[in-house]
Amino acid sequence: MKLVAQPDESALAPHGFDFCPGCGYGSVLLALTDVVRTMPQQPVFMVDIGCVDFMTAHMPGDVLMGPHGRTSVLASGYKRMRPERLVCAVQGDGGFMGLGAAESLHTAVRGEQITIIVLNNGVLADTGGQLAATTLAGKATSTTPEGRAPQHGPPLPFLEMLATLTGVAYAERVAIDSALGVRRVRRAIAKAFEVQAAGAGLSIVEVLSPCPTHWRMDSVQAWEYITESVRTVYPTGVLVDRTKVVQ
Amino acid sequence: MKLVAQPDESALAPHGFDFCPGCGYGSVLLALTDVVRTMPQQPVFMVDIGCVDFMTAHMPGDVLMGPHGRTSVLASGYKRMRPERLVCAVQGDGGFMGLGAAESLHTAVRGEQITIIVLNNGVLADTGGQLAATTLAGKATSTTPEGRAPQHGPPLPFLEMLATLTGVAYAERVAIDSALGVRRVRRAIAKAFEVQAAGAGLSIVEVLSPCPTHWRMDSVQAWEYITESVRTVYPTGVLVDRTKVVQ
Amino acid sequence: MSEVLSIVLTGRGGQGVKLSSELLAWSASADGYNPIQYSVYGALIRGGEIACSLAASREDPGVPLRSDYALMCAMHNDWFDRYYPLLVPGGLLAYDVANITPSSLTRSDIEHVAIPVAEMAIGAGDPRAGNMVVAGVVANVTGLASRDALEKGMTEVVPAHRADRISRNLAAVETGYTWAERELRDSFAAWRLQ
Amino acid sequence: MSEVLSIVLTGRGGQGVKLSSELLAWSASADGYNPIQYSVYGALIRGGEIACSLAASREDPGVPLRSDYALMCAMHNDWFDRYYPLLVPGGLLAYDVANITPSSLTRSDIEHVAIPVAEMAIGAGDPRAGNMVVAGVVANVTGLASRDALEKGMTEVVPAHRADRISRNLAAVETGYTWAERELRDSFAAWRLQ
Amino acid sequence: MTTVAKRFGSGNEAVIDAALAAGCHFFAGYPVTPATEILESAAEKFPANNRVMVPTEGEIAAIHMVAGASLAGYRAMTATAPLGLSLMSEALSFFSGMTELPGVVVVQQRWGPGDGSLGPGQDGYNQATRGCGHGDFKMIVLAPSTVQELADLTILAFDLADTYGLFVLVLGDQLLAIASEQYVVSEPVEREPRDVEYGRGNGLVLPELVAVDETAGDFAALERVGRRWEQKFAAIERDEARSARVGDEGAVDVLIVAYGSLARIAEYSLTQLRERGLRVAVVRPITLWPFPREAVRSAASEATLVVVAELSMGQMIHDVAEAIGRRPEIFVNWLGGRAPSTGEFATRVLAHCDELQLEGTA
Amino acid sequence: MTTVAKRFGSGNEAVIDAALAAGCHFFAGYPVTPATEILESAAEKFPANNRVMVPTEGEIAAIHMVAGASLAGYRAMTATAPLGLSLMSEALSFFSGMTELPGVVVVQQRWGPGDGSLGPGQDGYNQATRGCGHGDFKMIVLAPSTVQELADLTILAFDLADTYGLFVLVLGDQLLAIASEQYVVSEPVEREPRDVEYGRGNGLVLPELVAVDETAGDFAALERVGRRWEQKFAAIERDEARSARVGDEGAVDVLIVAYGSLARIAEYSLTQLRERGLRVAVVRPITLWPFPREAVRSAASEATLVVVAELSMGQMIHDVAEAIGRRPEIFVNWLGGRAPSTGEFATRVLAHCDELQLEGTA
Amino acid sequence: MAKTVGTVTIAAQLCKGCDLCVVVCPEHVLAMTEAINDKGWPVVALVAEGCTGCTLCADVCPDGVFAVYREERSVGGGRR
Amino acid sequence: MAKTVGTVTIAAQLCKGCDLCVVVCPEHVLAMTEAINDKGWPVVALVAEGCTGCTLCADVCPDGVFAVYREERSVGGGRR
Ligand SMILES: Cc1ncc(C[n+]2csc(CCOP(=O)(O)OP(=O)(O)O)c2C)c(N)n1
Ligand SMILES: Cc1ncc(C[n+]2csc(CCOP(=O)(O)OP(=O)(O)O)c2C)c(N)n1
Ligand code: SF4
Ligand code: SF4
Ligand code: SF4
Ligand code: SF4
Ligand code: SF4
Ligand code: SF4
Ligand SMILES: [Mg+2]
Ligand SMILES: [Mg+2]
Repeated sequence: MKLVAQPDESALAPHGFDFCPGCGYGSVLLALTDVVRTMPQQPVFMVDIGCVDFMTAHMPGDVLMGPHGRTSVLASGYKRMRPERLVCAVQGDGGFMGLGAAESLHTAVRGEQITIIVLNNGVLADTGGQLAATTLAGKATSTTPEGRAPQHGPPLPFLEMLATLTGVAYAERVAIDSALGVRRVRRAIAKAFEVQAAGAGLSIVEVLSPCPTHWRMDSVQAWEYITESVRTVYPTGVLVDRTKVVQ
Repeated sequence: MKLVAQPDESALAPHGFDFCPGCGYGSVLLALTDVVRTMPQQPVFMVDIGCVDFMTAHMPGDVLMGPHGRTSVLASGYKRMRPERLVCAVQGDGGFMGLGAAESLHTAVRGEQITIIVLNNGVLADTGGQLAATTLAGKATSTTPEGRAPQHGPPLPFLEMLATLTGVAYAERVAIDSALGVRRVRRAIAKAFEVQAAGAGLSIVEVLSPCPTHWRMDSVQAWEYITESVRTVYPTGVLVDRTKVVQ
Repeated sequence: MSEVLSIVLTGRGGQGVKLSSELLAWSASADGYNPIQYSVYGALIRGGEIACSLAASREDPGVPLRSDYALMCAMHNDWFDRYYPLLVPGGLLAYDVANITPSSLTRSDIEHVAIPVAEMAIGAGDPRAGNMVVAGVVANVTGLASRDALEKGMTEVVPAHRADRISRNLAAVETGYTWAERELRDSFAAWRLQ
Repeated sequence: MSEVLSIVLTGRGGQGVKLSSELLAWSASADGYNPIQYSVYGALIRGGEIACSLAASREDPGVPLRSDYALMCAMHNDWFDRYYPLLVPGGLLAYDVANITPSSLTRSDIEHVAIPVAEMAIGAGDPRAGNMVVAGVVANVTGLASRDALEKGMTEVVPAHRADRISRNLAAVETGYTWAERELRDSFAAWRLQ
Repeated sequence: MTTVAKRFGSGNEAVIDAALAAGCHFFAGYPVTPATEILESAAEKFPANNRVMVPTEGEIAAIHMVAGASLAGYRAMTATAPLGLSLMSEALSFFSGMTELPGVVVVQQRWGPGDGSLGPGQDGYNQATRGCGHGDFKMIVLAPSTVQELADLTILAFDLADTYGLFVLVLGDQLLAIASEQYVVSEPVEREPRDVEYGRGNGLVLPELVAVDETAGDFAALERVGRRWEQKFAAIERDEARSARVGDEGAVDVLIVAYGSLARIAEYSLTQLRERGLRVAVVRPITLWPFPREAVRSAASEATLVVVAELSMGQMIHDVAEAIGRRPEIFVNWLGGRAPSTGEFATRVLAHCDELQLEGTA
Repeated sequence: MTTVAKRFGSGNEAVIDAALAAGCHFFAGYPVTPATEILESAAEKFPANNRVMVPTEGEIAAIHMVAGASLAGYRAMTATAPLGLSLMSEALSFFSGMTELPGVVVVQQRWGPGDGSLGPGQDGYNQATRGCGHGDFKMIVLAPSTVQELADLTILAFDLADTYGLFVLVLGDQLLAIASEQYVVSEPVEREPRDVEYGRGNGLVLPELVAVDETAGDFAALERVGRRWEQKFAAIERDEARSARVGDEGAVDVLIVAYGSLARIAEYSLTQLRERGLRVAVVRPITLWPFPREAVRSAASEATLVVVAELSMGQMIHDVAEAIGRRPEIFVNWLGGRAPSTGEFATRVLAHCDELQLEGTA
Repeated sequence: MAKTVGTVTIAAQLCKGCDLCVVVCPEHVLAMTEAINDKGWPVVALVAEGCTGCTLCADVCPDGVFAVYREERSVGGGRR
Repeated sequence: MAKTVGTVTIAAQLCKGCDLCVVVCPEHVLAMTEAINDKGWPVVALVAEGCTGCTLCADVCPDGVFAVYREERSVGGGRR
């Protein structure tokens, strides 16, 4: 029989991933590896602190872990000096939209020629599931035990805001809540690197990623939560594609 | 004859303002004083660092100067403990949209019950007129001697972005480029405090303010520059008024 | 017999080792002991290695980091090697029979007892409550906590949003407690707290 | 005569005092002197007080902060009081006749010279170029910089986006230079740099 | 009268019980290991006790919110690790050093630069005692060694902050943060806001530096403010230095200087050291700034060997050296997020003593 | 061969000329008095010399961009005041301490906590030498006292950064920043990027702490990394301490220890001190970390009185005290953004000498 | 018929000579003078009759220099 | 007629028992077992015939457990 699907062994080496069961980060890593192995050059990755940093050892390319929230500017500094390389920042929602929001925003303003993959799991996961900018209204976290309430504000539509900036050449939101969703993650990441290779500006892929552990659900419920709740607040799709205008 | 217009003496005490000739900040201070003297209570002001901090001694109320860029959160902390008081952060564009963009953004996300007056003069004025997020494309500054170029990104429409957040109850942009403009500054500030008093959420007034010194123009040219150039990029008007929806 | 009883539970985070240890500490406190409890994690790993140190005494239990364990409860091969040598001579190793490689049990100066954790957990109605079985075993064998104290402790350590698990957990604790009463009556007698 | 000539220009930022001082320093450097120049501002004020210290020598000019001025050029009452006492005995105070209150001129151990700054500036075609007039006066009276050097210095200190001012500025410098040559030939002779 | 309750819990939980007992009404913070549980405990207990808890988007926002609440007259706090303290340092210089607002920051140390190791460490000593932010200012630094003391010093921190008008850092560590013990703290207390009075001009204007300097560019006036601060810090150095001594009295063979959890480990290692015939004592600084120079100096003057022990490459050792006028004879340390057991501690010290051929006098 | 040009300009301008001569290819920064002119000069000269200058939205972005450029193999720098250094401190701990990337930060000191005073000060000593950011790490700190030396040490900073894999701080001050003098710097040099090789696993993984610890939670492995760092810092302490001595040789009545611009003022005050019959010398630390302990100790051992002078409440004085094993007899300082003239300096020192009834031996 | 007449007082010490009032005055009754105030700035003056008290100068002046006075005066015979 | 037949191999040591593949498999040929792997997680197994090699399990598995194989087989006599 013909082999039709197989994960990249080097991504899984040496003992597989260290994420919780059902964590979407594994899917993102596999998607990223799949995309990169078809590319002529390996990108260099700047990985943020968070559960996301468990990706470090599995990345399909050179990696620098950076201080929490600021990997977008770190990546920009690198890219400014190495315009010939593909540079990719991988960040959690807490880092990208919270702690590092100023740096993320101005990376978009400047239209840095990099790719950012944002993992939106609705919590600060690595520290134990605290409120993040992306937590849905009403959702309980360890710092909002009664649920996200009005005084915490509603979830932040950061990608929608950034998409209004002309420095953002491409912005797409995808979701890990079905097989199709996972395929779209691959497609979106591939597209983002194409945009970068074309020098069109900043490309951002936001992935709605299940965190069964801190959502206090099983993996299947977590997928359903994305489909039924998260995606109504954070709709998936291409938010902006300025490469079309360019052509 | 009847006295029909007179600036508040206490605002000008002891020796008038220390701004450059034609600086819009004096007009903002006078407008603020005019508004406050008709109000039943004096607000407390959190003034950012910048040319804006020359306002400190002239404010119609208690003042705390705060670290550069973060006065919105400082004000929020105060207001959370003193909900009965009116609290107002006064910030330059550099502080509000650059250094402190993350804090400004999340103040808006949380819909803090304060008023923010943002002084958009298109430069980091106090330090000598460097590039700010708001500098118009092509405009020369001391850190962009050849003018703001594509690699610096275009001017940031931050207020437009914030206005999309439901925590922002009221957002208006006004301009100091005519007598009418100055009157609108007064009206907008008055409205912002009303919104705060009603507990409707965050109110923001962005003032396009001439900086003849760093724009390298005379005062009259600076007004014209606002009218002809700045306002095409930063249109004046009410960007959002969610109090209407509430009623 | 030392005045301070010092025990360690090792395993993987996903097994709920920490909850067992916290339960034991809280319950011991409720029973009038003065416990100190401290967990060491393998860095950077979800569900990674964990070791929970628990010392208790009627008086001052001393420092959180120990190297004088009278009892080690091993639920997984991970970190077994790190803590096995820290058992004092004459001490007891109680281990999950399904998870510990028998060839690792090399010391002759201590006693070894196999616990049929999975079997008891399934028997108690919750295959994932092995950690609670173990807590019951330890409570009984050490004399750290009575059934009453364990019940009180349980309401303290289970987070509010998981309160529905309390009764299932208590059933598993009870299974371990009774098993130890029956099977381990004489093991560890010298160390048992009064 | 000391080997180091030390002068101070005081006034308000808006008057362009700093530009004069920089011009003098650059020009002195171009003429082979070793100058050190340093400005003190009144904090937090636009167009506020300013004092520019300038020391020059054929050798080591010493530190930037001075208290041994042979020449003070006062363009405004602000900070007059702060620097007037720092003139060494036998030194020269040159002051803008329109801006300094005569009653302040209390010392008898120094020489005082009034400069008709505004008049000369208007005469040179630019009423706002008083600072340049003063630079011309100082250059001449101290021997710090030749006409050639002043011309070179001017292109260094005027920012590129204001290059159109160079010729007007030079006219004002020239006015001051000539005036001093004529009016102050003997003042300050003892201190003049060679 | 407030009642006193015996509790069992982690150091992180004790911090919040203590804060409530101290009448703290405001908490803002951002999670970071090993201080996160403090936030989580505040999130539960502050609202339940009618107080305000704001989970912020980062450390910078947290410390500014705390300053705002403090300006409003309320006792306010945050908690973090040295990592987060770095991000707060600019604001602390401003609010503690310049505007003299009171506030409390509990800092649970781990080890290492950057995001370092998650294990126990004492890598924040330098930062806390003298380098936290630019500028010529000091914060009082309290170093507890048990969960009970962590609670007690948290309460003291609020008092000292109010007395002197500055931020007080409670410098704990990972062991203290997550170890659970019994502790006693009184019930929550509601506290009226203090009067905030710096009035001048049109109203209150802070900071004083701006007020005095507002029109004159008057460096002499600024210097007067500096001199007042200098005196305030001198007074604190004179009056607030605290330390504790455990072990043999008087002259000893070995004097161990250590703070925090490591001091506790040192204290329990004394038995083992005494078994080798040594007279031994531990002097434990409780205030790291002001450093208890006199207590350390006088104890060292009666000791044959001085041992400094740290979970770092050597930070406090410089204060000890300055206090005793010589380099301590023995330095023992553990890095990487590793702390020793009492046995390992004693062994390491004894190895050095043997090398130096120390003869015990006990 | 590079040519050497004599220039006239401020210290801030000299920094950029020196950076170009050192082959620095990247500058990112945010303005702050008195370092702003460095940015402005970079904005002019970096693009003109085919290099990259990015004016960022703040200090945090600036230092991260610099780290990114450094990772790309290029010499990279930023400039700020202690105020801005506070905001960079978290990143410096990460990039200098943990990932060992080379980089240079020029820090022009003013005075005071918070936004303090704009006048000259030395309020960043503590921060720069030991507290800049959490964590157990050190950065080399160079302290120039003239514009020429500011240029020279900026070049040295790049070399040291590459040699040791860390950030080097050039700690200037407001006087150095804005005073104009003649200086000599060679012409701009283009430099090939260095190889960045830390390869392992799928590729380069930084930081090493993560690499070693990736699967095992192995604190012992982490400790080994810590021990390597400890050795690196010990080697720097041994090999890189620098100082200069001016004044009378050998035994002196008064030994002044000062750094930076204040040392220069002290040096010029020697004439006036000698007029009083004193034998006097200034020892000037050029590296603040590593502190030139041996040079200070040996000079002090031949001095009747040791004077420490600072534009702060006393920061370096602790290093001096540690080095000489006693508290220096005289401490003179100026606060508020005020620096003394040479005359005022001498007068202040003499007043203390008189109080201590010092008899001159010259 | 009623005519609006007005006048302004000028706090010359506060003026910075920015010219905005001069440009904005619809009656062209303000002008910059040669005089320099204590702060070193040229100052504005009311140089002609015809001020209507419209307050535009007060609105635009960033330095609070103007107080404006106004009254209605009846002028002419008033035809009915 | 051609029928697509497939199979999967399962790297049981990588499985974490999250159940996603079980739920997504259109042929219901995957099931959770009682077995626990070295990491302590229950593992999935191919428990029935009928896998079509659709790759959905491989798509959804976050831990890269599956390799999927497929081929076209002709079935039946094929009526023309
Ligand atoms: C400056 C700083 N503050 C706090 C932390 C502690 N911390 C580590 S990861 C993390 C949260 C990460 O959340 P997110 O970015 O959403 O990533 P996730 O864990 O969800 O993947 C925090 C707060 C840190 N590393 N650095
Ligand atoms: C953390 C920090 N970085 C830099 C500075 C220096 N600084 C003071 S004011 C200012 C710029 C202010 O610009 P803006 O906010 O636009 O206010 P403006 O001066 O234009 O009123 C800067 C960079 C500072 N005070 N704090
Ligand atoms: S905590 Fe959430 S995000 Fe982190 S590994 Fe587990 S499931 Fe994934
Ligand atoms: S520099 Fe610009 S903003 Fe600042 S006072 Fe002058 S005109 Fe106003
Ligand atoms: S009030 Fe009107 S008419 Fe009178 S001076 Fe002012 S602008 Fe002119
Ligand atoms: S607008 Fe005001 S400051 Fe400007 S010229 Fe007129 S009176 Fe003077
Ligand atoms: S390939 Fe398709 S049919 Fe086969 S096991 Fe996977 S999901 Fe089921
Ligand atoms: S999806 Fe993967 S990890 Fe989850 S149960 Fe299936 S095989 Fe196991
Ligand atoms: Mg997250
Ligand atoms: Mg501005």
